[in-house]
Amino acid sequence: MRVGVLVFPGTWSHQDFAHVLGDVVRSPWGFVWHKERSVAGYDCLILPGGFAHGDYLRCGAIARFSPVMEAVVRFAKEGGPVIGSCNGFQILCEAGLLPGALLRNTCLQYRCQWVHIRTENRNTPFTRRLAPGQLLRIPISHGEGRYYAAPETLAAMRARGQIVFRYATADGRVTAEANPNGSLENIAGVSNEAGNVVGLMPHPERAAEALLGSQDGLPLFLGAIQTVR
Amino acid sequence: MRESKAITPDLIASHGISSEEYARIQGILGRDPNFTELGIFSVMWSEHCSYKSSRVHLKGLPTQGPCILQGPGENAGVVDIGDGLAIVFKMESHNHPSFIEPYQGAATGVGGIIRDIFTMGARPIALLDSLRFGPLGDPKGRYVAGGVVAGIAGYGNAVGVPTVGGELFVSERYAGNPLVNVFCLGIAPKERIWLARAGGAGNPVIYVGAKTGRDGIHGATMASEAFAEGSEERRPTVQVGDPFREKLLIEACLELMAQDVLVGIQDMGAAGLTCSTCEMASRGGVGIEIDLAKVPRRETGMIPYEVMLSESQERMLLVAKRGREAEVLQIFRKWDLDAVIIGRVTEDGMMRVKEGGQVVAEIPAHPLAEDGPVYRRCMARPDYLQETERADLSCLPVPRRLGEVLIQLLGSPGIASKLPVWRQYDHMLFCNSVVEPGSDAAVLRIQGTRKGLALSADGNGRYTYLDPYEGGKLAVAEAARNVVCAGARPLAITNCLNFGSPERPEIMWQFAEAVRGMADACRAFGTPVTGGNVSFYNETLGTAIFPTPIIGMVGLLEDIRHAATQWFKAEGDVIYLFGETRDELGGSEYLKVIHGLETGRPPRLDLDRERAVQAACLAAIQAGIVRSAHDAADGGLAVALAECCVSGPEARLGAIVELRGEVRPDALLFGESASRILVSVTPADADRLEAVAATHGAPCVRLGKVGGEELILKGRGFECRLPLARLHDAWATGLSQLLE
Amino acid sequence: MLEAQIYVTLKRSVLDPQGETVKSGLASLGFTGVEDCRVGKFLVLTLGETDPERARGQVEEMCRRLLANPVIEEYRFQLREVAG
Amino acid sequence: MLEAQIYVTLKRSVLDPQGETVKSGLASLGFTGVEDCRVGKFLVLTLGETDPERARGQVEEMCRRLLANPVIEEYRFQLREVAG
Ligand SMILES: Nc1ncnc2c1ncn2[C@@H]1O[C@H](COP(=O)(O)OP(=O)(O)O)[C@@H](O)[C@H]1O
Ligand SMILES: [Mg+2]
Repeated sequence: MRVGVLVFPGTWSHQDFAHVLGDVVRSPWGFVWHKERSVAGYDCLILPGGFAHGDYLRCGAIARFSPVMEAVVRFAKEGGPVIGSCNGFQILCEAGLLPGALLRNTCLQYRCQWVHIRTENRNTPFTRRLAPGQLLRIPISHGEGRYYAAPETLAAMRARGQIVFRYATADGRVTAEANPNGSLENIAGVSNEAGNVVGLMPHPERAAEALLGSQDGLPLFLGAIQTVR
Repeated sequence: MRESKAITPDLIASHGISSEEYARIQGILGRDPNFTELGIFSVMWSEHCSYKSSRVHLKGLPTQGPCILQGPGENAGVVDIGDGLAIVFKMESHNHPSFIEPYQGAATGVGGIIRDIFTMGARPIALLDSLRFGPLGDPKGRYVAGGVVAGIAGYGNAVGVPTVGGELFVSERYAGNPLVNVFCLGIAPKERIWLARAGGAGNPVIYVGAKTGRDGIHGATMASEAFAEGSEERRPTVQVGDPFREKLLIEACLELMAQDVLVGIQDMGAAGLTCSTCEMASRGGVGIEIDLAKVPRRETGMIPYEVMLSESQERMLLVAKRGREAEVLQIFRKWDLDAVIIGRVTEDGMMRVKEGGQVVAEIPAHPLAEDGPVYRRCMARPDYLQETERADLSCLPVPRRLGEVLIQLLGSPGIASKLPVWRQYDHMLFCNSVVEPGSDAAVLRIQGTRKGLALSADGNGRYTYLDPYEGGKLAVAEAARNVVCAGARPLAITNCLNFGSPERPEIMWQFAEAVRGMADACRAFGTPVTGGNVSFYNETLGTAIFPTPIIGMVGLLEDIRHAATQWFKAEGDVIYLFGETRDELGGSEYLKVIHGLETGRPPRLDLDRERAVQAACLAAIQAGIVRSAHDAADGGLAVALAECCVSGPEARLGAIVELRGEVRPDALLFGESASRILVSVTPADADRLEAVAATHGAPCVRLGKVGGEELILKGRGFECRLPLARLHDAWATGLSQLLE
Repeated sequence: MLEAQIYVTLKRSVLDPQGETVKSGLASLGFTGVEDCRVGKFLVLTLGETDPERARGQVEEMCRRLLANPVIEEYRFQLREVAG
Repeated sequence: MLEAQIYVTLKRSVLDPQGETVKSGLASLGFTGVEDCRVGKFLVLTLGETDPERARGQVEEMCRRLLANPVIEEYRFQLREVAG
């Protein structure tokens, strides 16, 4: 089981994922440079946070055309587990691997803070280790995390269980004040129809050690590793 | 208007060059300079680059210490932290550009200081921002503050260096001249520190990064002038930052430095190509010859003068080993960065600039970089001190409703929660932030070790205005105290010295006194100065800012598990105060906010007492008995206690406290006597804490207990009861109301 | 040479908080007569292509593939001749 | 009713990192014929004012005071009649 961590120019969370994979969950991993054309040898792919290509024009818009993305799309279509966090989520949406788009936070400012998210779907490789409705305390760090999808799309996603996480209060209620960025229906994370591709705005790698205040992100890593084994 | 521009007295004067300086230039060249050369001298000998007014005073700062690997003189200081690792840090100001264009000025300030750090081979892992604005009730103040904060966020977040702390203070005295000081720290293997020096005749000189445009021409000279009416006209010089390209530069340069192909490297900051070329040559004792025709350009028709003086951002100059050019260029190609060989190292010590075949400037590098003018400027004690020192504060009425005073202080922008600022900054990247913003100091763990670093930026311009020597001392003491409260031993400092015009004797006196105070405090705490930055001419229409030295302090935790935070942890814990409260209201936030006065003498600092208090606090933390530690500074004890109650990220906890002492109630509650730390311990550890205090000779009194839904403050003749919700509201909304 | 001026705007159905903020900013400056405000992007491309028909096709494709995201945005553009 | 279409662009001499990056993004998609790319803002205001002369004056002032940053940006606008 080997995890590939993608690196685009302007990506910055790849080192943190590498740290958690290598030093915390002790799983083999490797960086995949965006100019590569193959992801052979990897069993799971992570698209980390950052500002790929400066997030110029739109977040993820230019990165989705990186050479490696064709291989990522193929890997995903074949059912390989793929997770995008923050900028990685934005790239997956732009690439059409996930529905919807991420827009500028309603407050028009960047937000770096701890939030709670509620698990809405355990039927993905990344969330299988979570309990139904489990609350995770986890950081966000983004300026453009307002999830949007057209009403028809959203209805279909709801029906198929593609909504994976919602922002919630510390006691698990999905309310307007628990929503840090104005996402529709408090959506913090979604999956594709097959469930093997997941994107979320929060940073699970920042919630993987007690020293840093939370280990709630760990099950996402462990779930993926377990799936592939 | 090619190079032929005649060198007239007017042209010389418009470059800010005095007639003595011009004579010196003629002496160095043995002839008159041409236009390009005049421009080169003017930026290198500007106050900003040459430190011509400050140098004689900075000599008094202690710069040596057992762990110092590199003191002032390079792009940043380097300190050994054991385990084969070194930290590299520095602070820079970007005050003038931030006034002209707040967003871009602050953004490029962040970019500039980050380059100083990775230039030395260190990966930048943390930023701190120290900000001073005019009143935020005023639209202009709000515009500047909002823009600066957004600019720091915009650049820092995108480039991927977390902003883990900082400070913000508001006063009329900064309305026409905000301060934006940014600190950056990086980490590197101790054996792989790179210096900014050229060497080896024949080695290639390589230009890397963004293309050169006309941005920021005369930025360095601008930073060396006070704002006059009409300086808004200087706007074409505004530089725009590109954090994306900077991120590529960081990665490419660090990748390059891991190979064995480099000789030296320097960022192009103030005075761009000029400064990097002559400084690298001068430090290496060699010459450099470059051809401007090869410099990548963004704009057409640029003359050599413009290319040499441009301050376009995100550019680096490096000297590689001969024969290894291909490897260097290959790495930059991987990162899609422009990299071009623009010249060679020579033996003759000359900075020779060509355009195509023609020499357009030829100046001995060493005298240009090192033999600039040095001034021992006139100094005079300012007259206002006569009045402020004699101010009789004892006749001020003591407010009847002291609880309301506390609420008002908590909501004042200098004291209120800075969350509305720092939640806009990524402060967690790299998974090191053990203590996030909002406590006395940020604490980062050092991966691969058990250690941690504590970082704090501090300085009080009002104190320094009322007594520059004490202000300098107090800034260092407070920074050290903050780091100690986080559980770290203070290691070393960097600093930014923000003052008015050095051509005014009163300002120069303030400067000299503040530096003397800093030096004495640094010696007392064993924290040498590893570098810094001087920003003069912070005035608008003849009104100077408060003289404002800002200290960036770095402390080391041997064991990251000892990291401490300022807020109370549990009901029933016992609250102690290290240190003593005296009848000191001068220069306090209370005096300003409640009485509208900025006068008196700032609190006296006894360095021995400060050391004892810090030693006791640190020993207690390291013994594992401290549940919270918070330094009592702006707003005094009452504010510090309120912060202990409501500043925690989770539950709020009340307290009941009894304050004894002979001083008047407002001084007891809101006076800012130095060398005080509030700690809380479990009842079982109370005796041990007292014993630790006694061992270190630190005064230590028991004030009360944590618990309840209120903060209750009792003393002779007063009792205030404040519900936690009220305290929290005042404190949490004080700044957000103004910034949104 | 040809210049393409491209306008990318959020679809009507997508909330535009920036537009709202600009509108209230204008109101607080006393411009109370602004009934609606939307903020979009304006791109200017200078093209090597000199044939307007081919240029039009290229710009159309650039918009579709990169410059606008059809989930949230609409675009329109015009070409004009500029001095080389 | 009147609609103001406002174009805010960076001054020519000011670096446009976004434009540069979009240009190289287009190039890597195969659109190599793009010689320059600048990215600006496009604002659409619906005005209550019905008199074109007065509207023009107001928009001019809005641009100067809020919509464009005179330090680094330029603006231009046009008015058109729209159905209320
Ligand atoms: N306030 C200060 N305290 C200590 N050293 C200082 C101070 N100001 C400047 N220096 C040092 O003087 C040296 C000259 O700075 P230099 O590198 O020429 O300027 P810059 O700050 O623009 O990089 C630097 O090493 C800097 O750290
Ligand atoms: Mg420097």
